[in-house]
Amino acid sequence: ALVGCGKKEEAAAPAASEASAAAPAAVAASGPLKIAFAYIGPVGDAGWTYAHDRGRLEMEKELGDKVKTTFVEKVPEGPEAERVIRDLVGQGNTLIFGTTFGYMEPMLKVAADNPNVKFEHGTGYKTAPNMRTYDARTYEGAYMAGVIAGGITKSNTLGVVGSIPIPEVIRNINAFTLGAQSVNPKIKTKVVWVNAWFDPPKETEGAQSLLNQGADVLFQNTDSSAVLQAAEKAGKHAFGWDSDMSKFGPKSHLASAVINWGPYYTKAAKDALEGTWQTGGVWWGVKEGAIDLVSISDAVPGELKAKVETVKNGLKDGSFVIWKGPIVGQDGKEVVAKDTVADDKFLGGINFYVKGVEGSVPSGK
Amino acid sequence: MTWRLELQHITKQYPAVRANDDVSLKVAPGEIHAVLGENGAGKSTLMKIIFGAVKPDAGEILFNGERVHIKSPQEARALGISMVFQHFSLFDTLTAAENVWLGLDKSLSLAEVTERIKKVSSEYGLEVDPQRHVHSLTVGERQRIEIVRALMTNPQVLILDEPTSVLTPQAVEKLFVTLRQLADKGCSILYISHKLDEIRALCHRCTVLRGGKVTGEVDPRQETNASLSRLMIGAEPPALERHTPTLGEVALHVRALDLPRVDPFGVSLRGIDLQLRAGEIVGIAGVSGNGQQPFMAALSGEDPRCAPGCVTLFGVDISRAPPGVRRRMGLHSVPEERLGRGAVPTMSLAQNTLLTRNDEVGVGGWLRLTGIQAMASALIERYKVKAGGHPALARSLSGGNLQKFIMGREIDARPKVLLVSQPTWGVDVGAAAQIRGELLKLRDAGCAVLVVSEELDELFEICDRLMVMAQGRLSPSIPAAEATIERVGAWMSGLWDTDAAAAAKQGSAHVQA
Amino acid sequence: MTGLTADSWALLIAATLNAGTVVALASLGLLINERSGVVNLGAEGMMLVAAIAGFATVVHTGSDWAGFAAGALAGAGMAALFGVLVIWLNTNQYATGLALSLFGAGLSAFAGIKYTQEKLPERPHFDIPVLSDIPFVGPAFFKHHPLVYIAIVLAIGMTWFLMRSRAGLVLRAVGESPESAHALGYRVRPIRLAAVMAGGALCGLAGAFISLSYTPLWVEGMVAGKGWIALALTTFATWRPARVLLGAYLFGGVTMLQFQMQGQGIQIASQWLTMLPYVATIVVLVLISRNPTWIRINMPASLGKPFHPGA
Amino acid sequence: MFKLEPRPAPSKVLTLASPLIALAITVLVGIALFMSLGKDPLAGLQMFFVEPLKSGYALSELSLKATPLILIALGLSVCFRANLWNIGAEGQFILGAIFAGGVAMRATPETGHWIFVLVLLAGMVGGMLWAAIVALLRDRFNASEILVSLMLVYVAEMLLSYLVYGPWKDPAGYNFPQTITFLDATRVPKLVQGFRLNVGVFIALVAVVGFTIFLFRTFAGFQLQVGGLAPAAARYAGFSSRKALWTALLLSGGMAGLAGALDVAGPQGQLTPYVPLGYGFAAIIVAFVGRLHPVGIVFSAVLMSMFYIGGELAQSRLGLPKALTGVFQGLLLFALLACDTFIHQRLRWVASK
Ligand SMILES: Nc1ncnc2c1ncn2[C@@H]1O[C@H](COP(=O)(O)OP(=O)(O)OP(=O)(O)O)[C@@H](O)[C@H]1O
Ligand SMILES: Nc1ncnc2c1ncn2[C@@H]1O[C@H](COP(=O)(O)OP(=O)(O)OP(=O)(O)O)[C@@H](O)[C@H]1O
Ligand SMILES: [Mg+2]
Ligand SMILES: [Mg+2]
Repeated sequence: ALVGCGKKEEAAAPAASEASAAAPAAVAASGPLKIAFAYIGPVGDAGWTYAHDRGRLEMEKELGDKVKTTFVEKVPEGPEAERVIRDLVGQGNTLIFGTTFGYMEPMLKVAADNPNVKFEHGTGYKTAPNMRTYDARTYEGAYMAGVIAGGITKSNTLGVVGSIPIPEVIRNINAFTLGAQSVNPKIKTKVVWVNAWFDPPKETEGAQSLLNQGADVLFQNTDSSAVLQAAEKAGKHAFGWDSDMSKFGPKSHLASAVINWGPYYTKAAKDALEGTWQTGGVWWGVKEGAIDLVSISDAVPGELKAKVETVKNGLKDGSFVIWKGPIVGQDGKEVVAKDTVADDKFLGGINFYVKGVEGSVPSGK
Repeated sequence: MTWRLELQHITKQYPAVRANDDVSLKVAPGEIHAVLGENGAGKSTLMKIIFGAVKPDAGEILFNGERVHIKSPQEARALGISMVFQHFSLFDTLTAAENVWLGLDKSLSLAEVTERIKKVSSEYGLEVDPQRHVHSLTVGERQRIEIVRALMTNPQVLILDEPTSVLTPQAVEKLFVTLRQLADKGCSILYISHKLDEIRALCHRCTVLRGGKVTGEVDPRQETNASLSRLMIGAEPPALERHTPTLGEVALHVRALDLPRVDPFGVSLRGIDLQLRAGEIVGIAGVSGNGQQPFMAALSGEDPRCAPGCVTLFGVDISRAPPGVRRRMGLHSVPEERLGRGAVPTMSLAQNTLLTRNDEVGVGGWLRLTGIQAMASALIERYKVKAGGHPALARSLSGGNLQKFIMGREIDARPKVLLVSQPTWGVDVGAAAQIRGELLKLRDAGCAVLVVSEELDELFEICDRLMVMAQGRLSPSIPAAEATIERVGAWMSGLWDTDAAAAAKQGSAHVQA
Repeated sequence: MTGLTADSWALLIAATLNAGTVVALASLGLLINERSGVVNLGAEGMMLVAAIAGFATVVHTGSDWAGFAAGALAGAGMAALFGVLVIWLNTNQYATGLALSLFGAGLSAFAGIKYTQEKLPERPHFDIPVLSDIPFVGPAFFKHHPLVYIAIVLAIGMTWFLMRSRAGLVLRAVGESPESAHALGYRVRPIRLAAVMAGGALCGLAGAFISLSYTPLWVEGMVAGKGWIALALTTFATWRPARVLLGAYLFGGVTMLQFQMQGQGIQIASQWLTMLPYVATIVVLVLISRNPTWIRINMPASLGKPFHPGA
Repeated sequence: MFKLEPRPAPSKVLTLASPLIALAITVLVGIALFMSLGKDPLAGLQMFFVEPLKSGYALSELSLKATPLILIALGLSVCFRANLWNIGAEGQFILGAIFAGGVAMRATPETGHWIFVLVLLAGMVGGMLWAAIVALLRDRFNASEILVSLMLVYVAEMLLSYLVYGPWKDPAGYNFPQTITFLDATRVPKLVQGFRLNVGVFIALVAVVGFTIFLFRTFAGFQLQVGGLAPAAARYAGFSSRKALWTALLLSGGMAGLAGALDVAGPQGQLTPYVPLGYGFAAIIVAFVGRLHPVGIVFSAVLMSMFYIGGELAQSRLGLPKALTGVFQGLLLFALLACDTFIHQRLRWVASK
């Protein structure tokens, strides 16, 4: 019977159940679309959450009074998130973004109980009829940063301060290394893990340790600007991550690999407003304008800049693929065969270092 | 004549008691002036007021005829008033010289202080090694530091608050020589004590306090113990009833007990032998801090580290048994600290019975509250404890009443052996007599009683046999009838080996009797 | 460690000194405060409040020294709050210290909301001329923030103060037996307050050092347990300043060592390595505490106990 | 000059009034804070004191939040009464979660629902084990329980992290740090359809009764408290301080472990690095605000949960910063400690001379 209601009109809420189908329509008619964001960190972390909040503001700017947004920051992952998200539903929000992996299970539960509300979960992999996932191809930024790092390093040793050894971060370390090797095959990458997304003193200590061990260009997959500042203090180089951090390291900053969530958030809100929202998973990159390398320092030679530009353009038009074979793992075995392109599923479960990265992936074994 | 020190109408109210009530007192230059009074009469409070450590609510102090407001001990010292405290004000981990330095003004350097200590101590024959750490010194040595510290300021008034309670009779004599020497030089001395003989021997004048009020000012040399006692407590102490003991079997037997100290500042016990028989009271005399505490702890089971076979109770080895086991076998004890050890200050009297009595503890440790309360109420009534019933907190009782309660709690358990430390410390004369009476009754009922006390008079009064503890060793025993102050006093400094042969023979003969 | 060049060693030493300084400063503060007989479990809270106070001050004034002064003041202020409760109202020292930790964490997060995005203005580098150019020794020992040296001077000064000066003797006396000190006419409570506030000021310096030099930014909770380590250090050091310094560098060394091991690609899960400093702390604590006599002789005898003056 | 002097007997009125006065002070400071932030203080207070009680759902959430706080605080109250400063309940909570998770992961689709009891027991064992380390080091080596228990929190966090990133990682989880989602049989039964509230709240209430009896009606409870109030009296009476040490630490470790188990087998449903939520630390405040009394703890746990939930609501609805929650909790504890002073003492005006 539902299907009979007419796909076109009802497409506004493809997963809406019979009981509440009218409610969101009424809301949509009477006032702006209420959208809520649950953030893991403080909006002022200068990294991950800050970037999301920028995306939210951009969406607000794009769509004006058609939307009304709120956010809750520092929502702990796990069961606490469930209560917060339920409360956001209770406040009448009909589109809810959860910006960290740890909200996956709680959001699934709330989604199951509120079929008329749409959920967007960042970085996860489970979906529901009214919950889809979105993510950014951060590794593309990492690769471009790697290109610069490879050209700048004098010691041929790069250092990465890793947060938590999940596939996304390991992928970024690999992409960074591959990017560097594309201009300088002798590159080695050292990695230290701080086992936290956000722990500036530890990030500093990790960065310091990498510098001590001879790394002269640092890269991080953590959320603060501590690594950049450590490099600044030591007179070495580093990158910004997630958002433009150039102001934190006037001398050391080489470039910032940023995520621009604005376009996706705007699109998602438009989908909901126009009734074209559908479940699924999106993974946006340079091509869609979600990833960029910005504020490239004047210290970077012109030819490197040009090289980065080529990569960026290639990613944009699809002529350049990062994960194209042959890619060799640490042990020298080919992990991606010559001329094949790794698919997203492969990328999603990546759990090895490419050749050139030192140490082993913390696997707990 | 100008009085060296004159107190006019001093009053000090504490929340629960009026410690000093309109006290006036005059001290002439070069006079040794006694302040006599029983425990809690307000002597220490009055002295602390003179020394600036406590502020009076009302009253005036005149020093050499001039009105003074002494706001702190520093000011008192600057005026020329020094004090030796009843409870020492020394710091264990500092050296003697540092301790002295802290009690003086800033003008001298530590090196100068060290020099002067040597000078003063040789001048008065008070040996003090300035470099020794206080925790390694005996109680007597510690007191010498206190006195040297007081003398270093060349005081015009020297206050000594119960200085002799920690000294052997011989050391008391030596102290008196020093004090007379000082007085001859013109220093006025305020001498606090409740020991009548001492005051009559030493002092020129005596002010007697009772319940914070002055009850008389006399020349002690003209008085008798009985007349002073009347002033002090309003009556002569009641005489005790004594029966000849009927000795029973050996209750507690200690053989060659050695016990190394736990506390680095404590005393180790060496080679202790003791036999305690049913139906007798044995007293242990000695200056406190000579091992009495660890010894009692070893007997009561608080310190269960004795080598097996050292301590037997009715022939059963209890060397390592905890207090609960010993109590079940009939061995009870009363510690010297009542508040905090014998009783938990912030618990009710009813709860406090549970420390040593589990008559009302049911299966699985279930507490029968009504039974416990009834027990406490019964104790309060039977032993005439002044308290607000069983819910009263132990903290709210006066020292004597708490002591009566604790003694009652243990006596009520019908012990076969009772260990008591300082049974009448800080207890008024009436209550003290009651407690001593109870101990005698217990003995007559066939209980073996061991009493540790610093008060020789008390031991002479109630004990059948006496022993002395010194430097962690225990002397042989002598019948109380044969004990003299001189002999016990000599033993208190550990000198029993010299007349060992005779005394040991007598002691063992008595035991066999 | 294999494969480390002399330069790397120099840098490792430098990083160790730097990491050790944070805990050393705080721990020296707590030592003063414990020598007076008061134990303050609120170091973490004091350091956090000082970290934001110092950070905000530098953002507005641009002066590092104003920042450190503000940090020290904030630490002393928090300590004064604790001191009044504990010394005059005789509240339980442990509970009050914990409350201070929790309150400090909340207060600093609240006060710091506006500063999470801030960046500190450019400030001078501190290299000791000539000495810092000596190979190896220069980068290892002479390129530090002045506070790194101040911590060392402080430890030496404090040893002198406690063991040789009269004021230090009074402080120790108050911690040993407040009753006796009171009887001799020393004003135990003001002395204790002063010690507690001095401790707070040093914890404050340590907190400001974190947000101004060690990790020059502000984020909430950035002290990340260093206050607790500092507390543990006072016990390790049996309340001796020089040993505090040694312990602090040891801790700093272990912290850096675990990253060094990771960077070397040692095949141990990083979590085990991250645990290392904490496990090391427990092990040392056990070794030190094993001998009760040792603790008894060195520990301020009245530590943690309330004092009621009789008058 | 005002002087504090001891009261002859503790004030009965203040014993009851002191928490209320402390709360009033906290609320007053709160109002001032709201106003300084330009928010309507009434709306602010409503978020903290009305919204969390408004509906069945809200009450369910409130009790869910209060349950672990009550359980942990009960255990801690015994420790604190015995004068043992276990401030590492957070670590014991984590170990409880790990042990519970370890058992839950072994369930197969055929396993009966009884296994959830085993899961909870395993949690208690885990918490006890972690607390036993503290007890052992204190007992054998005299190591400060404050520092050891605290350091063990960090160790526990890393242990959990190691497990969920390593050996216990969900093989189908794209390498994300999480275990498999536990089967339904292992989960704590819920009480009301649609609400997250589960039988944990009953367990907590039973525990409250149990602890009340233990503390005030059993000899073991009495002995333990004597040890805390007057160690010398406990030695004199022959109450073993070692027994008290082990009992108190094992009890509090067990309770924290149980809370951890209830959390993973309840709302969490799997192990993730996000298991530690700070309950172990918050429970310290709960225990003190509840005056170390089981019934008081229930009230203070509810109050503390109101602060937590109210803090979230104030953030999402009024845009107030979340840091306020921490400020309020710290303030409440300070105010209470200060107010409690006046139960045993009173202020008297003394004319200074
Ligand atoms: N700080 C205080 N607070 C309250 N009451 C006190 C204080 N100090 C002493 N008292 C009380 O004041 C009274 C007098 O005490 P004080 O110490 O002066 O007696 P004393 O004559 O020296 O007794 P003792 O012979 O036992 O030394 C006692 O009842 C005592 O309990
Ligand atoms: N330091 C103190 N602080 C508070 N109250 C005290 C203090 N000392 C004594 N008190 C209270 O003062 C009252 C009298 O106590 P105190 O020990 O002086 O009695 P006392 O007059 O010596 O009687 P007793 O002869 O029975 O010992 C008691 O209620 C006691 O609780
Ligand atoms: Mg008395
Ligand atoms: Mg006295």
